[in-house]
Amino acid sequence: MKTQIEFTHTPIAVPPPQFVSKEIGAVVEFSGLVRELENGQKIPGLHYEAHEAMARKELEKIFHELAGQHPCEEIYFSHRLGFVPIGEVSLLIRIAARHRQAALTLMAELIDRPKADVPVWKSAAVK
Amino acid sequence: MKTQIEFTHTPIAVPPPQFVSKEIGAVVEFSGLVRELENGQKIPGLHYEAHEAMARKELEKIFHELAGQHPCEEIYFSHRLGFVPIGEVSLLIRIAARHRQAALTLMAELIDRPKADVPVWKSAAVK
Amino acid sequence: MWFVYFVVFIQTGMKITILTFAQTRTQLGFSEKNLDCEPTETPRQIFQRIAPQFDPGKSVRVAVDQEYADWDKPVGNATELALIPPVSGG
Amino acid sequence: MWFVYFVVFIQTGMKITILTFAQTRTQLGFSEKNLDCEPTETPRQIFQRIAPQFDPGKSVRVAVDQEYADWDKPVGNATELALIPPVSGG
Repeated sequence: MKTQIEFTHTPIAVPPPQFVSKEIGAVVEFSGLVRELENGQKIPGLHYEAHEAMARKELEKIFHELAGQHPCEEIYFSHRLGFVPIGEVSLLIRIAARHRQAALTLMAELIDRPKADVPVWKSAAVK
Repeated sequence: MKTQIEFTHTPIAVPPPQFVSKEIGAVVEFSGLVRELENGQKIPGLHYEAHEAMARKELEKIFHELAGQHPCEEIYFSHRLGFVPIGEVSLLIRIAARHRQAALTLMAELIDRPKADVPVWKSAAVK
Repeated sequence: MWFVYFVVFIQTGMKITILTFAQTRTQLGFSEKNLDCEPTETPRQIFQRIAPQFDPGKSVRVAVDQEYADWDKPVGNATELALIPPVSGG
Repeated sequence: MWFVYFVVFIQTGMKITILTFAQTRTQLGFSEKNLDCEPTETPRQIFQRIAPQFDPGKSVRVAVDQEYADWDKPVGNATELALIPPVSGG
């Protein structure tokens, strides 16, 4: 399994898929966007910060643990840091797998998991 | 909810998202790719055909039924027809929703559902 | 008396389009055909008439005007009849 | 006797980097600080020493060299100590 983790202070640009195998049958991409309302309040955007080195370690652990149950070929993970305006992508995850079910289940579990152990924080931003 | 359904004989080009709302918090995109091995046999690609008008009707029914349970703002569905070579996308679905869970669950159910009622057929292709 | 003839007149001479897909296209040898039929005919009767050798079995469904339908219910004023073998899209 | 002094010498004078994030950065007033410490000191003792007013409570975890660690286990040869308040990424 190939994994790639990025933290970036500029808008997330999705790299074109460069798949390692002719046996990839499914690609699932998730984008989390900043919404205008946070807890009912209008905000200009969100501010993200991370303990990057530690976040990478924790993400790698999670990727390998979950991929043990739902085999996949490639995980690309990109998280934006700093100020992210409304409508822009704060988190992008792309999973390539042989089988659809593995790709979708892995994505669903990945979306829930990082919240607990990966040191990334958001706060309502005043631009 | 905005829905868009396309059947195309040329490679699927993903249209850039044009979201109707500032409240979209999640976009999930699924691509189904043609794999080199079909039932253990090397193939040059797959051939797809559809009863397009009926497939559109059935898809609309499914979209509205599932979106009743998992509210979403936008579903884009594109299915390629004719010969699709290995490594190319035969099916692309994009769902935009306010909430991550709704987007992911809707996608998972959508990936399973079309197989039963939507008149689209594939066969191993001799190019 | 003239009234009865009139009713018969408007209910006959119907045209219906037959569509076939995947293995049913191979089995029937055509993908589309226009056909005269009666509103009282059922999909099963129509296919027995035009392709006596074809047996839909339990797996081939029929769609009347793009809705899944009963093999044994008269087609009425339908304009399209499609054979839907087990699907396998995506 | 010289041996004992030698051991004491190599185990003291350690430098450790303290990192804080989110609300703990606000509470402690710095995001990064280099500090002398003893290998026998625990994270709790170190923070009591440099920020007596700071109470991690039950929700703030500590990471020693980028791994979640025990507040009451000596830091040993660690070079980094990070305060990890409840995360909220994505």
